[in-house]
Parts: sequence; C-alpha cells; structure tokens
Amino acid sequence: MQDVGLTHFLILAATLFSIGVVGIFINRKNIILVLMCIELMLLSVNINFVAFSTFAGDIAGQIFSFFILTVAAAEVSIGLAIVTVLFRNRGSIEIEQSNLMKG
Amino acid sequence: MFPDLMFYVFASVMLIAALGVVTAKNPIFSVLFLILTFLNCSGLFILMGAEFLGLMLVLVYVGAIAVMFLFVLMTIDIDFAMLKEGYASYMPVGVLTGVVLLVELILAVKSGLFSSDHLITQTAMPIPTDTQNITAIGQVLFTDYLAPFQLAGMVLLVAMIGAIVLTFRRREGVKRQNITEQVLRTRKEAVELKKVKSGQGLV
Amino acid sequence: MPSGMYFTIVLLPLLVATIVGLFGNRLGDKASMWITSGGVLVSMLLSLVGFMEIAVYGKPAIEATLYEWIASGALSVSFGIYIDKLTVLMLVLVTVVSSMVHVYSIGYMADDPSKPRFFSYLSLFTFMMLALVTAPNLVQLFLGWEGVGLASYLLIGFWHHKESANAASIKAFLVNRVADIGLILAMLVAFAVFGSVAFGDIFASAQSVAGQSMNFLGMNVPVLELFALLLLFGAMGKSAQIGLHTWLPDAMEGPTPVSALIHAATMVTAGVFLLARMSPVFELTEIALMVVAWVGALTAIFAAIIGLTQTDIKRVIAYSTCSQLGYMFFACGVSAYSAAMFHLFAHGFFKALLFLSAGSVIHALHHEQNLFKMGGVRHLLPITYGLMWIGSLALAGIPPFAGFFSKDFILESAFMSGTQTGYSLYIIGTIAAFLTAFYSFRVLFLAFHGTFNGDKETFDNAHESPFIMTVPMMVLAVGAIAAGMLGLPMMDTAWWNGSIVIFENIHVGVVEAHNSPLLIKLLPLIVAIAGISLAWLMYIKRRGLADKMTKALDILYSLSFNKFYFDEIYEAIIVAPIRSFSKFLWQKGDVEIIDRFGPDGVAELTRRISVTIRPLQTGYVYHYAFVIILGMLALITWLMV
Amino acid sequence: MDFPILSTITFLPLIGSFMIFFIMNGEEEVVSHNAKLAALWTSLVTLLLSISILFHEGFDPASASYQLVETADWLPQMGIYYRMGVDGISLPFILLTALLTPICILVSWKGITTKVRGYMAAFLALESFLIGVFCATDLMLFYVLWEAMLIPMFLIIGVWGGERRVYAALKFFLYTFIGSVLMLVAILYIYFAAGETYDMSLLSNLVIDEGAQKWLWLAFFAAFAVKVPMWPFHTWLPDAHVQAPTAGSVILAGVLLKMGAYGFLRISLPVLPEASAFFAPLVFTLSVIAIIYAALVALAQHDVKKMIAYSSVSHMGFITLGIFAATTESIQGSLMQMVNHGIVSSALFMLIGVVYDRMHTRELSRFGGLVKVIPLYSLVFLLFVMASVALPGTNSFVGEFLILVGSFQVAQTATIFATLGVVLGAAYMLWLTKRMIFGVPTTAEVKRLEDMDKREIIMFVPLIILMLGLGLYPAALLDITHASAENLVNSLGNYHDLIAQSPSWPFQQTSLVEGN
Repeated sequence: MQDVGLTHFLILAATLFSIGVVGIFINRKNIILVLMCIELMLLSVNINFVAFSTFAGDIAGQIFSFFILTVAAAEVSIGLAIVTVLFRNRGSIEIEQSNLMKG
Repeated sequence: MFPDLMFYVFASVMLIAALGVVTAKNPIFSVLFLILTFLNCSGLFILMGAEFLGLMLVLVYVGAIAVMFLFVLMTIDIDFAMLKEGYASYMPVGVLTGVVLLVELILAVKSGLFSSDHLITQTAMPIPTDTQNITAIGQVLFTDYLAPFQLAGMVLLVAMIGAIVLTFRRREGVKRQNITEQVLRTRKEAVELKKVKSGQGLV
Repeated sequence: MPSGMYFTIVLLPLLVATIVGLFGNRLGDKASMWITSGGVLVSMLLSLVGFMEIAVYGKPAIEATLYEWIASGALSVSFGIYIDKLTVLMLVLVTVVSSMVHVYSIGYMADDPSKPRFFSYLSLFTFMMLALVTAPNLVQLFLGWEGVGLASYLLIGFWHHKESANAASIKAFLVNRVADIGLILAMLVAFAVFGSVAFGDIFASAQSVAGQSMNFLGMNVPVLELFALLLLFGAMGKSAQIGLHTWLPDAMEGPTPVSALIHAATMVTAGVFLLARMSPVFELTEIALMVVAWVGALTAIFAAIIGLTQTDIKRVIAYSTCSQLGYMFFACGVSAYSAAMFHLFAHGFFKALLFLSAGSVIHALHHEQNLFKMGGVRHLLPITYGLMWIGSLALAGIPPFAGFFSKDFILESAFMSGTQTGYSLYIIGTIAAFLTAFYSFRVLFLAFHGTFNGDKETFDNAHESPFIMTVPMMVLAVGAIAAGMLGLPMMDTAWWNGSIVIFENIHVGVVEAHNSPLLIKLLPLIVAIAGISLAWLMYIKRRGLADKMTKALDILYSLSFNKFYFDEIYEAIIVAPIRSFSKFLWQKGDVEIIDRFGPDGVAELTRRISVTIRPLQTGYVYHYAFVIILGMLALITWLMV
Repeated sequence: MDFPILSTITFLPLIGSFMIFFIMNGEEEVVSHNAKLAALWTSLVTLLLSISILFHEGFDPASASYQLVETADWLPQMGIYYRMGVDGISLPFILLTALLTPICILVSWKGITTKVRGYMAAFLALESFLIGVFCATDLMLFYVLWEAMLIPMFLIIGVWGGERRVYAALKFFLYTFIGSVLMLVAILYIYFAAGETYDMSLLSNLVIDEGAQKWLWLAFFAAFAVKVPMWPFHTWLPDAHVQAPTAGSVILAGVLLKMGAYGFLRISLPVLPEASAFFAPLVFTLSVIAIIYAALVALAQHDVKKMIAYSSVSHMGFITLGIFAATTESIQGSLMQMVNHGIVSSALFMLIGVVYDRMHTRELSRFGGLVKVIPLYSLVFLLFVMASVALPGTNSFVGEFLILVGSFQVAQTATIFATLGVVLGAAYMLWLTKRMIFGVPTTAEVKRLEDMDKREIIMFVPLIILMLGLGLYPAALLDITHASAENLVNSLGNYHDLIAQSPSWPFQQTSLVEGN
C-alpha cells in the first residue's frame, strides 16, 4: 500500500461520481433521489478541487469549492421548490409524467 | 501512517454510504446515508488541511441541504415504494454505464497526467504557511474574489426568492391592501351622510 | 427695388389663394370671391403697367432673385423673376384672362356650394402660371409647370362626385406626367451640359456646345438636338400635341370657366411659351425644329378633323384649341416664334371668349352641352350670340381679327422656307384653316340657329346671363379685336428685343414671309370663307346635307367621331398591359418567387428538418442525462486514445 | 467635458422607458394614462434637446468631422469604447427620430388599448436605440444598438399588431437579423484590419485590399440592403407594415428604413470605396428595378397600407441610386429624400391610421367619397399625396431632383429609367386618392365618419410645416448636410473612374459629353 497521494483522492472522487451516475439511472423515477445523486456528483467535484488545491499548494481550488457549495445550495432549494409545486399540481413526483417537453 | 489510515477509513465508509444513497429502499434512509457521506467527506477535507471547507460542508450540506431533503420528503405524501418499480430493469444498463465510466476515469487518473510531478505548484495563489486555513481563504475571498463572492450572494438571494415565488400560493378570501384603490377613493364613495333623527339612532 | 412690382404681380394671387383656401369657409362665399378676384385684378393692373414699361417704352429686361432655392454642389437654383418682352406679354394675357374668368365665375358658379374652394384653386392656378412665365430658370419653370398641372387636376376634378370628372383629372395629370419626363430629363441634360439650369447661362453657352454630342441610352446624340427634343416632348404634353392630346378633351369635365382659363388661354400654351423661350437653343438645331413643325402641323389637322364631328360644344372648342396649339408649334418649327407668340396672345383672348360664351349657353340651358339639343337660342341670348360671332370670326382667321394675321404669317413663313417640307406644311396648314372655319361656324349655327331640339321647359327657362358674366366676355371680345391690330408690331423679330432669337440667315422663311406671292397670302382667307360658307350651307340652308355626307363618308366619319380611337389604343397597348403586368409582378414575382424561395422557402425547409429530428426530443430528462453521460464517456475515450 | 448632450438624448428615452415599465403600477386605466403622458413628455424633452444641438456652440455645420464628441471606456480590453458624435450625415436622422417619436405616441393615444404601459416603454426604448445608432461612432457600439433596436420593434409588431402579426414580426426579425449577423463578421474583420480599433472616425483612412473589400462590402450590403429594403429583399416590408400598429408603421417607414441607407453612407462608401465602385452598377440596377417594380406592384394593391409600403420601396430605390452615384448633389439629395420620405410616408401611414381607427378596415373598396364627409382629413391627405408624387414646392421634389441631377452624370441610363418611377408614382397615388377621397360616399360607415379631432390635427401640423418648409426653403437641411456630403465625395478619390471599369450590369455608365 503506497502513501496516500493525489491519485487516491482522484480515484475516490471518480468512484463517487460513478455512483452518482448509476444512482440517477436506477432511481430515474424519483426526482428527489435524482437530486441527491446530483449532490453526490457535486461532492465528488468538490473533492477533486480540494485535492488539487492541497497538492498544488494553491488556495484557489478551495475558493472554487466554496462557490460550488453556494451553487449546490441554491440548486437544491430551487429543485425542491419545483418538486413541491410539481407534487401540488400533479400529485406525483414521477419524472415519467413530466414530459411536456416532448418534441 | 495515521492520516493514511484515516483516509482509507473515511473513504471506504463514504463509498459505502454513497452506495446506500442510491440503493436504499426508503428515501428517508437515502437522506441519512447522504448525511453520512457528507460527514465522511468533511473528514477527508480536514485531512487534507481544508478545515474551513470541511466544516462548511457539515454546516451547509448536513445542516441545510440534507435537512431540507428530509423536510420535503416528510411533507410530500407519496407512495415511495411505487417509485421503486422498474428499479431492476434499468439496473444493468445503469451499472454498466457506471462501471465503464469508472474504469475510464481510473484509467485517466492512472495515466499519470494528474500525478504530482505534473502539478505546477505554488503558483497563482499559494497557500500561506504562516496563517490558518480560514484566514487564508478570507484573505483571498474578500479581495481578489470579492465580485464573485458578491455574485454568489446574489445567486443565493435569487434562489431564495425563486423558491418563495414558486411555492407561493395566493389564497382566496384574504384581504390585501390595494394602494391605487385607496388613493383613487373619492369622498363620494367613502363617506355617506345620514340624517340621524333625534332619539332614534341609525339602526 | 424696381422688381418689387413684378414680385407683387406673381405673389398676390398666391396670397389671396392661401387666405381663401385656409379661411374661405369662415370668410363666406362673397368675401372669398371678391378677395380672389380683387387680388387677381390688382395683379392685372400691375401687369399692364409692366407691359407699358417693358414692351411699350422698351426698358431692358429685369432679372431679380428672391432667394436661393436649391443649392448643392455645382447646382444652384434660385427663386426669382426674369421679365422681358416675352414674359410681360404672357403676364398680360394670363392676368387679364384670369381676372375676367374670376369675375365671370362669380356669376357662373353662383349655385355651387363650394365657392371658396373653387376661387382659391383659380387663384392658385394664376400664381403657378405666373411663376411659370416669370421663371428665370428651368427648375422654377418646372415648379410652375407642375403647379398649373396640379391646379388643373384639382379643377377638372372639382365636381368630385362625378366619376367621369375624377377619371378625367387623373388622366390629365398622368398624361402630363409622362410628358414631364421629357422636361425633367431636359433639366438633367441642361445641368450636365451647361452646368446650370438658368436660362441666361444656357443661352450664353448654347452656341459653344453646338457641335458636341453626348451618349444617351447608348446612342451618340448631338447635345442640343437631344436637349431640344426632350423639351419638345415636355411641351407636347402640356400643349396637348398629337399623341399626348387625349387628356384635353376629357378635361372639359371641369367647370367651363376653368376650361376657358386653363385649357384654352393659358396653361396649354405653356408648351408654346417654352419653345419660344428656348428659341436660342432651338435655333441651333435642325432635326428638333423640323420635328416641332411636323408635330404642330399634324396636330393642327388631326384635331381639326376630330373637331368636325363632335357633338359636345365644349369638346369641339377643346379640339379647336388643340388644333390652334398645333399651329403655334408649327410656327415655332418654322422659326416664326414671333408669329407663334402673337397667335398665342390673340388665341388666348378669343378662345377664352368662345369658352365663356359656350359657358353662357350651357349655363342658360341648365348644363346642356350637346350641340344637337341646342339651336335657335340667338334671340334669347343676344349678347352671347354677338360675342360668339366675334370669337368664331377671330378663330376662323377673318381680318381684321388677330387670327388672320398670325395664321397668314405662319403659313407664309412655311411656304417661303422654300423646301419640300415647307410646301407640305403649307398645304396641311391651309387645309386645317379650312376645317377650322368650318367647325367653328358649325358650332355657332347649330347652337344659335335653327330650331331648339331640347325639351321645352329648358327652352322656356333660358335667359341671357347676368352682367357679371357678360361684362368679362365683352372685355375679352375687345381684347380679341384689339390684339390683332395692336399686336402687329410683334411680327417683327426686332421688337422682341432679344427675348426671341431667330437666325434669319438660316431660316429665311421668316424674313421672306412678307414677300410671298399674293395667292399664297390670300389662300388661307379664301379657304376660311369657303369653310364658313360650307357650314352655312350644311347647317342652315340645307339641313339634310350633313346627314348625307355622314353616310357617304362613313369610315372617315366614324374615325373622326371616335377620335381616331386614340383612347382605345392607349388602353389596349399601355394601360391594360401595365395593369396585368403589375398584378403579375405582385402575385407571381413577390409572392410566388421571392417569398416562396426566399423567407418562406427557408422557413419551410427549416420546419421540415425540425419535424424530422423532433422525435429525438423525448421529453424525459433522464434520456438527456443519459446522452450527456454518453457524450462524456466518448470525450474521455477520445482524449485518452 | 461639456454637458454630454448626445448621451442625454440617447438615454433619456431609455430612462423614461424603464421608469414606465418598472415603476408604474396599479390600476390598469390610471397606469395607461400616466404611461402615455410620461412617454409623451419624455419624447418631447428629447425633441427639444435634439433641436438644441442645432444651436449648440460645439456644433458647426460647416465642419465635416464628428462633433460634440463624447468618449468613455466601455470594454477597453477588447478595444470597445463608448464613442458618440454627430456630423451632417447623422444629425438629420437624429432630428427625424426625435420628431417622429412624440408624434407616434400621439398616434397611439387611442389606437392602443391593451398593455399600454409596455407599448409606451417599447417605443421609448426604440427611440433611444435609434438615436443611439445615429450617434454612435464606435463600430461595436453601432452594432449593439443596431441589434438592440430590433427587440422593441419586434415586440411592437408582434404584440400590438394585426391578425398575422407573428408571421410579420418573425419575417421582419429574421430578415434583418441574418443581414446583421453577416455585418458583425465584417465589423470584426475591420477591427483587426484597422489595428484593433472600432473608431469610425479613423476608418476612412483604412486601406483594405480589394479582394477582401468585396467580401466585406457584400456582408455589409446584406445588412443594409435588407433594411433599406432593396429589391429583392423587400418582401418583409409590406407584411411588417400591414401588420404593425399605425405608429409602428410610422417609425418603421420614417426611421428604420433609413438605417440601411445611413449604413451605406457611413460604412460602405467611405470604408470600402473600391468595392463600392465595383458593385455600384449592381446597386444602380437593383435600385431601378426597385423603383419600377415596386411602383408597379403598388398599382395592383387593394390594401391601402400595403400600397404605401410598396411605394416606400420605390422611393428608397431613388435614395440608394443617389447614394452610390456619390456626387455632392446626389448624396445631399439622398439625405434630403430620406428626411422627406420620413415625413411624407409617415404622414400617409398616419392618415391611413386615422380612418383605420374609425372604420377598422384598410380595404380600398370600402372607402370612397371621404372628401364629402371629412373635408379637413381629405385636404391633408391630398397635400401629402402631392408631396409623395414629388410636386415642386413640396420637400420631395427637391430631394428627388437633386438625386436625379447628381446621378445623371454618373449613372445615366439608370437615372433615365428612374424617371419612369415619377410617372408610376403619380399613377398609384392618384388612383388611391380617387378611390379613397373622391367620388360619392357609398357605405354607411363612411357616412358616419367624424373628421379629425384636435389631437390628430396637432400631430399633422409639424409634418405639414416641414413638408412645405423644406420644399420652399431646403437650405435649412442642405446647409447641415453640405459639408459632410462634400467631404465624403472628396474622400472617395477616383470612385467615378472605377465605376466605369466595373463589370457591366444593365445600367452601366459611359462617358457623358464628348466633343465632336
């Protein structure tokens, strides 16, 4: 077992990201779970940023991570608001039913 | 050795928790797993020396986001079991994609492009060695990144207003103030003169 | 400022026209009529003073500028006046006839509801005509030229509830516009060649460009010939020469005083005035002059032939105007500009008189214009009858009336030019003189002699016109008699003091005219008397003769009666094709070609493509997400390989 | 720096627009009324300020350079500056825009009943962008404002238009947009060719090699020819006019069409003289086709507005002919004719609007005999018809005559054919007059018509004054444009010689006067 380095963190982030992707696929009906999976993916991005920041000795990565945090918060609040409205209007949060965008 | 060990502990718990998020039968468990993931990640951040971010992660994700998920899940009355239907049918393609992705990503990482020797270190904004992490972030955030920082604030504000507007319901039968109507009111509409006969009253 | 008086002459009618035009309804009918008539009368008096000054005492020509109108680059056009003998002659003619017509109209239009409008139009016309004759440059002349066209348009269509009046007014305007192309192009050529549009500059450099030629529509044309021909084309429209004459008879839809003023005495003579004004240029040309002469001669005879058979009293006089204008052109063509101007001057009086007399008859008979529904009214309308005689004699060219001298001089000039063309022109002119005498007396006899052919009620109600109408007619009659005698000195080129230029060494006919053989001198008079006699024979002595001749000359008669089918031919070869072509351009060109292959075509193509690829948008978010992931995978793979 | 008058007149309407749109709130009726008043006052103040330019001490009509110049950083990293300035070419358009906007607002006073607030805001924004386009002396600023102008106009047609408003608005938008996108490419090329600057005052010194010039010229041509519009890019105009509300047509005919011609004068000619000379015969050809073709098509119309729209195409043909003939007379004539057309065709559209407001039809056959019922209206109508057929004494004559005089020396054949347009123009206008004004009133709705009220009279008065005033005293305008036009012609160098060498189109110039 080698010393924990940048590569370890990157692989960890990649794994987490993949789990998020798989999650979106298998939970495609449930919007809330999809949102959570997106959070997972964002988290993996954050890990990457912080890892690079640490190993490159540059603080900018952490700042970006900070901004991602902001965006994630905003995204979730809007996303959940939409879910609430969707549920109020349709009585369901199934994605399959919201295909008004169909061409 | 200790930090390495801690890395493996945090990392493995985090991955297991993440798997839990996507596979849990009950969405409530998913949220709880999500919290676990965040906590472990926060540990990793601290391990890397980004204490401020690690704690922010706990505050924002666990304190705000995850709670919000829980809150919404509780208020929505829905049969979650039904949503799990067809869970298996997409499993193969989902997992396949995930695995392919993972393999490719690992290959990419392993290709050495991202190894430490390729990193250009201590360039744009070197981490100061003489201060704490939080001070360092503050010094950059409120100077060079002031405008983006303000913008981030605006994003949050807009998100807040957006959420309010989206979920806002105008209820019938609630009295509201109509300023134009008030201003436009004339004496004729507002005041009615009644002759009061002595000793009789109006009623 | 010595030119102040002339500016007053020109601008006074504009002033009164504007006052009455804007406030006529508030001023009331009476005030409107007297303001306009008064304004024009003052103008007339001042014109007479000016005539004395310039023409009688021989003061030099006056040129004055009011202000610079258009100035750009090398072009400079001013508003101003140019007063020489030619101008004062026209000033007198225009203001006298106009003021008489104003006064006459007070009586004639007594029953019309919109008098202020009518009088303001009349005064506006007078202003425009004065601006035309006093113009120091081509552009101001064009202003007046179009202005009189506008006034004519408004006055022909004055009774706008009449469909025929509307059609006639549009026709008049459009035919004139076609001719205006000539004048516009002439201005352009003038600017290109002489670098100026002022008469003075053009005349000064005309001689020097005489040999040059220019490219015009791919042809190499002598500059001056081109310029002169373009002017001629412009003049042909206004003066209703053959081909572009069709609007004049139709213009008779307007009130009769309008016909007298605009379509007999003044506006239609603008073309002749233009030719006379431009004599320094025309004198330098050969082809153009010949074309002018032929156009004039053909118009003279052609219109006279049509005039023979018309039944509408005003139309007959209109064709006679056309024919007389032909004479004037003809005169210009043989370089007898002075005779043309003399004829123009005299013609203005007697033709206005004829029209006003005809108007008097029409007025008396409740707007009956058909000659064959008149007859025998000479005892009822004695003054009109007498005045009509004067007018007809003057028109027929019987001495001592003006028509005799001018017509003689024109024909003699043609004959003495000594060429084949000159002889043929002389013959045509003489025939036209015969026809003129015939049809003018035909009108007189049909209208005033014989028995009345209309309904009895009209006849019983017929009465002589009031003094307000007869007095102006008498003034014009005096003018018609006097013009011939007083105008004789005008025949001498020297009298014009340079305002008309004749190269007497080239165009010998003009000089030699006085020396022509006696027979040539007397022939026009003889044929005129013959024409009158024939009219007397056919319409008084033996009334059946006319019908017999009609039957005998069936084809000729119907050609003449139908005006040589000019209107029908124009309709068929110009108007109708343009109409269908414009429809074709709109519906095929714009809609079916440009739009179909342009915007609509592109839009349709886009729509089709999008319909084809639309199913790709399933509307399921996870499909999109899936594609994104696939894309990412592909990207990573591509980067790694 | 002095008082920035150009920026003031440019942005004052925009501020007004924002005020109206964002601040006014409350009862529909009250808001509408206040919005109208606010818009009217804003535009009137703008008008007064723009007239004051004429008397501004910093403005010298005898100078050909940009004056009242204002400069500020905008995006200096990308070489984009905020540069404003006027000269004799742009000033007439600024005045025209400032004049027409208050009139347009008066026109819409009663005709617009829905979403009045938005309408007024859109109009003020439109005014702002239009004035800005004419003031801008930085290519990028010019481009931005050029495009920005599309938005309010698109909305005005698309929201407040007639039945097929969406079709018309889209057609208008796409046509013009395609053209201007190509223009953007050309602007970027020029930016680099000029050494990374967008300053228009430097561009006339720019030397670009001839091959590139031709491509650039075509790209600009795409933008300008569509706007003018030249044949065969004109088909959006009749649709847009017919569907637009009256005021929309007024501003469209009055100002928007002039932007294309302004572009030719501002960019095509001075920056790309060799290419302009190369393509001049093409422009002459298209102009003559436009003059005759559009006049003929106008003859066939039954919709009054469509007829006037086609007449606009025909009139604009004269203007493009004059611009590319590029003599002092013809350019001054074109400038004058653009102002004239802005006055006359605006007035005609307004006149149609007046009866449309009352009868809700533009079908020619439904009118007739108006002079009997509404004499004042008919008088005004007749006046503007006469101006439209370029009767001497009206402003159009001066413009048309100058164009013809100037072009005759350069493009003789084209000019001769163009004079045919004079006849055709008279034909359709008189036909229109006859069908609409004269005759006997036939339908009951015509008999019920009421004559113009005070508001309507007020909006025509300035136009009538200008029409006759400029017709009799054109120096008022010619003096402003003279120096700039002359300077432009002088800067073109051997332009006229180059035209003679250009490829042969049907209307090719050959040398004019030859000695014997």
